[in-house]
Amino acid sequence: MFLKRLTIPLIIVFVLGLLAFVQDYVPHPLAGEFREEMTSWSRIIGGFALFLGAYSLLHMHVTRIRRKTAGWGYSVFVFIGAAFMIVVGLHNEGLGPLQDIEGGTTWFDWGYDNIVVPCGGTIFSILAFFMASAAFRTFRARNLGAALLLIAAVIVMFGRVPISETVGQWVFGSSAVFPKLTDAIMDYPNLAAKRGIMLGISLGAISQSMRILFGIERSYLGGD
Amino acid sequence: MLRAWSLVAVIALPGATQAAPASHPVSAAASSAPASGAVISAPTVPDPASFKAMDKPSDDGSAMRVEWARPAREAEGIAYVVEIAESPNDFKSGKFKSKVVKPSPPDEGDLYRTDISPASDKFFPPPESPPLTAERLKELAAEKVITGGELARAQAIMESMQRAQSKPGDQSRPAAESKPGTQSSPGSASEPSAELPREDKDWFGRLREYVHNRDWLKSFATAENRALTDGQLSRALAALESEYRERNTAGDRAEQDWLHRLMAFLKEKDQSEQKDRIAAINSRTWYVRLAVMKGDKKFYVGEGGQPAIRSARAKANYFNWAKLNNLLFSLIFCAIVFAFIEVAKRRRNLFLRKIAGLEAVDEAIGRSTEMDRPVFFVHGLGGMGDLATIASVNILARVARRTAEHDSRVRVMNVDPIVTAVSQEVVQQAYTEAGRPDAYNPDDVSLVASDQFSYVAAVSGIMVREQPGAIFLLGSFYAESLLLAETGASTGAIQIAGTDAYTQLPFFITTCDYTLIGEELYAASAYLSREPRLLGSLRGQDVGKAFLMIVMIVGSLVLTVAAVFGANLDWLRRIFSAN
Amino acid sequence: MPEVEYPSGKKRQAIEMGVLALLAVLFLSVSLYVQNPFAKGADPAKAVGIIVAAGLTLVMYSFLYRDNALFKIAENLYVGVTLGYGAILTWRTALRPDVYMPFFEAPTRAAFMAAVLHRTVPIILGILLVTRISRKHGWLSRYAYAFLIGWGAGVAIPLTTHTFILQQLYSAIAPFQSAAQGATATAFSASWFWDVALPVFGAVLVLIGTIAVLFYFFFSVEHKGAPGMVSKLGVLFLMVSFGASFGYTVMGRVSLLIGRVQFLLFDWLKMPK
Amino acid sequence: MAQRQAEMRQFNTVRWTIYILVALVVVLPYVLRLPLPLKFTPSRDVRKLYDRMDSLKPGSHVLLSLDYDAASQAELQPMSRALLEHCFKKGLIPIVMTHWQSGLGLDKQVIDEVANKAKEALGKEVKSGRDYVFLGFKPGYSNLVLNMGENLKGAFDKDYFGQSTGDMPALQGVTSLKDIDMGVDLAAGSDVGMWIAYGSDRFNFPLGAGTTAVQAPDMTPFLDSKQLVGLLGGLRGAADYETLLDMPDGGTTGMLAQSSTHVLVILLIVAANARLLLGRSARKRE
Repeated sequence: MFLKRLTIPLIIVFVLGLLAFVQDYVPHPLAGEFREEMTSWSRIIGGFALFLGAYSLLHMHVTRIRRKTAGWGYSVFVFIGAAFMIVVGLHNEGLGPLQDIEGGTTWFDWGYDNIVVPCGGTIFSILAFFMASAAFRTFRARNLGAALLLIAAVIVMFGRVPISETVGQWVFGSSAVFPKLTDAIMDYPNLAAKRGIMLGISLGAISQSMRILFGIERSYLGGD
Repeated sequence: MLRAWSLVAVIALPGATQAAPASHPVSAAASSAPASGAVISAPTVPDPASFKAMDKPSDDGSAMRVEWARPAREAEGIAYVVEIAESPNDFKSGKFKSKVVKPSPPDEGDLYRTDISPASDKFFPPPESPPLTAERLKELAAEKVITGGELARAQAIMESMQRAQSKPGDQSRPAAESKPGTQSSPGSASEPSAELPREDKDWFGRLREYVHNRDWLKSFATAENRALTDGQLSRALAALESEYRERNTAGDRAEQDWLHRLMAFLKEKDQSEQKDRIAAINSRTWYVRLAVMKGDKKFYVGEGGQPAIRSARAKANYFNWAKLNNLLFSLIFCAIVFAFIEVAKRRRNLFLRKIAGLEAVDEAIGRSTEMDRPVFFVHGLGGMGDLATIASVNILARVARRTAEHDSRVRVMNVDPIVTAVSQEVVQQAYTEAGRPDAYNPDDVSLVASDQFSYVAAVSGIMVREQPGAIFLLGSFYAESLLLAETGASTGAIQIAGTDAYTQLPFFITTCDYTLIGEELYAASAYLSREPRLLGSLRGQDVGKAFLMIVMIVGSLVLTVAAVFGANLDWLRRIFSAN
Repeated sequence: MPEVEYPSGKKRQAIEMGVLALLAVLFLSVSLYVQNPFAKGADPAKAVGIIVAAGLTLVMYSFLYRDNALFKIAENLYVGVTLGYGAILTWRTALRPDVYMPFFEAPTRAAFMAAVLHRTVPIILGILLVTRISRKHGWLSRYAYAFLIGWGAGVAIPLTTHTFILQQLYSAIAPFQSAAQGATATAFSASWFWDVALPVFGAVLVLIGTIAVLFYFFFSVEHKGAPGMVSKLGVLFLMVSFGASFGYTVMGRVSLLIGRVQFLLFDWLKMPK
Repeated sequence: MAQRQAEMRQFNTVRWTIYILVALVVVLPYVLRLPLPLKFTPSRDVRKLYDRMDSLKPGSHVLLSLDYDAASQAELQPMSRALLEHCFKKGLIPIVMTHWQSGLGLDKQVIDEVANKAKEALGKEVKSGRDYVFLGFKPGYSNLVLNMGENLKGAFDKDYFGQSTGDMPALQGVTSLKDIDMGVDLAAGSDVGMWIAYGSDRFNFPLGAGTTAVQAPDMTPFLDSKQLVGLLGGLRGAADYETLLDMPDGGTTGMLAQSSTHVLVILLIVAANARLLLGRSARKRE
């Protein structure tokens, strides 16, 4: 069946991509209206993509429970959590799903404030512990490069904390020594490297977009 | 270019009295009686031949451009005044607006250029709704829209406002100074004065908004603008009144909700109509005159005894010339990459330098299969549109091919449903191409979590339980990179990492055996797969890098030397300015 | 944090259970004592909420000891609640205002027709996108991807050239002395060093560094001999900038830990600020 | 197997001692209430953003895009609190939105908090729709920004509370991003690059940024090319801004613990590598 083949999607990509490329150079109000229409379409489709993400995860946990794969017991909690939030969200303090509530904390907010925020915030902070243990165990100055990396890291870490100003005052008589050293590292070697990297990446991004436009790159459509 | 210096008949016209409403703040003070006593020597006036008006290039048709050359001896303390009117005879009747342009320092070139957008509120904006007046209040009372009591209260408030405004020293701002919105809201400039009790101020603001909304809704049921049927209009007016009278039974609230949705829809229509009104005004032919103002006398640039009048029409342009450098760079660079891809299709052995990390890929898979341990492949958090993820999917194809040949398992764990689907297809294809379709187990390529950190905990848990021999961390990573890399290091597996997320590279560099830095990840998929489109684009990108390097070296040296010797090569640098 | 395998699994299990029970009791008693949610005037929902939040925080930190059952429960609960939160908000912030309301709550026929004109195609494409779930009809989703990624790629080219190449190129070719603009200092004085000499020297260093780093990512020339030297210089610049990123990342993680400690001390244990 | 167990046990004791050390170093400054006067001067890039915000005249519109969630709350929430306080203090109108759905609850929290505080401190009623606008979240990311660039009220026809943005007094005179007087993006991910390319570079309004410390070094090229008018980097950036506003809050109180922990990590790195160097020279001597 012709519709199944890649030809039409690739034509859409090429035509729409070319229009999207050209409209940037056209100041005419028509180009602005075309851009407004296309971006609002993308926005609407984006809503369905969010739904897709949620569905695939639920599907994954359902299969995990159905197949009793390792740790399936814990997947039950995914449904408990999701069910709690969806029921509370739809019940919406008795106003039903279509009303928005202004001000006041509902059970829906309670779930967010007391489950999502603490868990989300804590997981990242565990990294501080891992970093300290890795600092002692794995961060080795194996070669010149790694040594430079660690030296720059120590200077920057010290310079960006207030204690460096008090130490600077005791040792060098001026509190600005370490912060100025850190600024020098950031403004010169760091700027040079980050600018070089950014130019390299951007050339890669442009050539990637071009390959997508001309259908050279089509893995995102799922090869058949 | 020797400017022809023609003896200009200097026409000293008494300052045109300003008939236009004094509402626009820029106009030079109307000059009163001719200057007292002291005769002001006539300043030199720009050459009429250089005085031109035209459509502003590269714009959306909202502005016209007026140009004139700097006169030979520009007098001190003068200012240029551009006057704009709808037709030549409007100048005589004084119906024009003006824009003052201060003289610029000599070294900024000798061509003055100013852009005028006729429909902007400094010149001829589309008509705004009239403010609330006493007669309007009486009409409303007659139509029973407001009660007698409300009429009296409103009049009392209006009088106290007049008294407050006429008090000396109270510089109440001119009425039309609020931003060009079509609706004057209670918070806008014509605010009742301070000492009115706050409660009266709020009440009067709500009344004014109520009246304004009524007229605004009615404007959609007139002959030429039929957006609302009579039934809808009366329903809307009823809802508006119920909201103004703050009646909130369930029925009222539903009606008021319907009203708000209606007003939102009409507001959108109103906005697009306003855009058309502005475009219509801008696209008319406008006439301009130029004068040099010294003190408060104007000396017009004249031709044959009369002030010179130029005319122009603002048109929407189809190409923004300021972006020419952007267009050329994009087209030429894309053409180069496209050409190299074609070349790479014919010459597969296009040279590509050795990438240390990749040499170890086969070695890692080999060692892992010797120890009879699975190979782990972690995509990171990127979606299918992410460059690093697409590159890592390409590398996954090769890794899966190798594990299939070594009769071993590759376990792919990721967080994005679409990447999971694509990876499943890629691994399945690799196993079938290696002639072992049965060895492919779909559950090996699975989506293990939905959220970044539950993903890390899941992957770390699986790593510790299944003790892999080789771990590939390729794709886009965020803060969880250290957790993965450290757990991997503790299981003793060979770790090869690669990401374009530069904030995570320090951790990969200090914990993994090999790290592909940024673009090397893209080069890796090209190096491995020898795929013409990747090889070609890498070579094309190298040409782009070479160009950037040359421009940077030559550009900064030349500009530095020029600056040392005082030559102004700013035009050279502006070639690369993005605007 | 590898799993600890001791021979006496059973005995160790018992110790862990005991310690866990003890900690749980300690946690509950401290929380109830400090927060006392049932006291008059106390808002029980908020107090219980803080206890649950503190409990989850401490359970999350148990990951430091090792990956354990309680952590898995908390992690999956977190995944589930985030999922439910996302689903409701996807409805409230995206599907309802963009799909449901324009059609079902259109105030007039004209509004309904405007919605049909501007929203039918994207909604159809959105539904096509969702077919990605099914194996059989998955190919339909290609049309939605073609639209999204086609438009995205087309828009990306001019914007990337503008923002990440031309803007950076414009500031990269600035004459070196412009780095010391407006610095008036007598030659060789201390302020001359900080305001004139260092910035100009820095500008030269930035140029050399940018070229070296760009050359490191040059793949058409074997990095041996002279090119090898330039590439090695590029690596050194890269390493210093990675060091800077490393230092800042440590700073970031420590701040997150401080944020959680502040929550535990001030909100849960109600320590005076 | 036994050798592996011993190695595992030794590895874990080192790991756990370091964890306890870190915990102590963070908690002690709070428990012991060290009165150490930690004077610190705000950094150059923070001052640039502060001065730019301070130069805006009352009634100007400031777009605040809070692109973060609970994971980066500790670093970025103090920044959004300080920026909102600065807006209300100077009578600016903040227009708050986010690209991160999972951060919506936090954004709502910080707005309510600062609005109530402003009501007490400045004595004037701070009302949604008049003194600030909370647009909330909408999918679309770069397309949403382009959409807002052409027609802000089209992209967000309703604010977070369901009020229509069409006739909001706070949005009077604002039809698109071109009418915005200043933008600030608080980003936990790589959203600043997107805001520059699709937002400020395209619809030319000045853009400042506040990032997690992890992202801060990547912003240097944008600061050098003036594409960013200023930058707050990590909790230190928030503390600097609070000092300039002289409203010490979460950022400032964190600085003591930040200092002590940094010193610990530095000592760990130096100790580990010193051991490595001694080990290597010892081996050289044999």
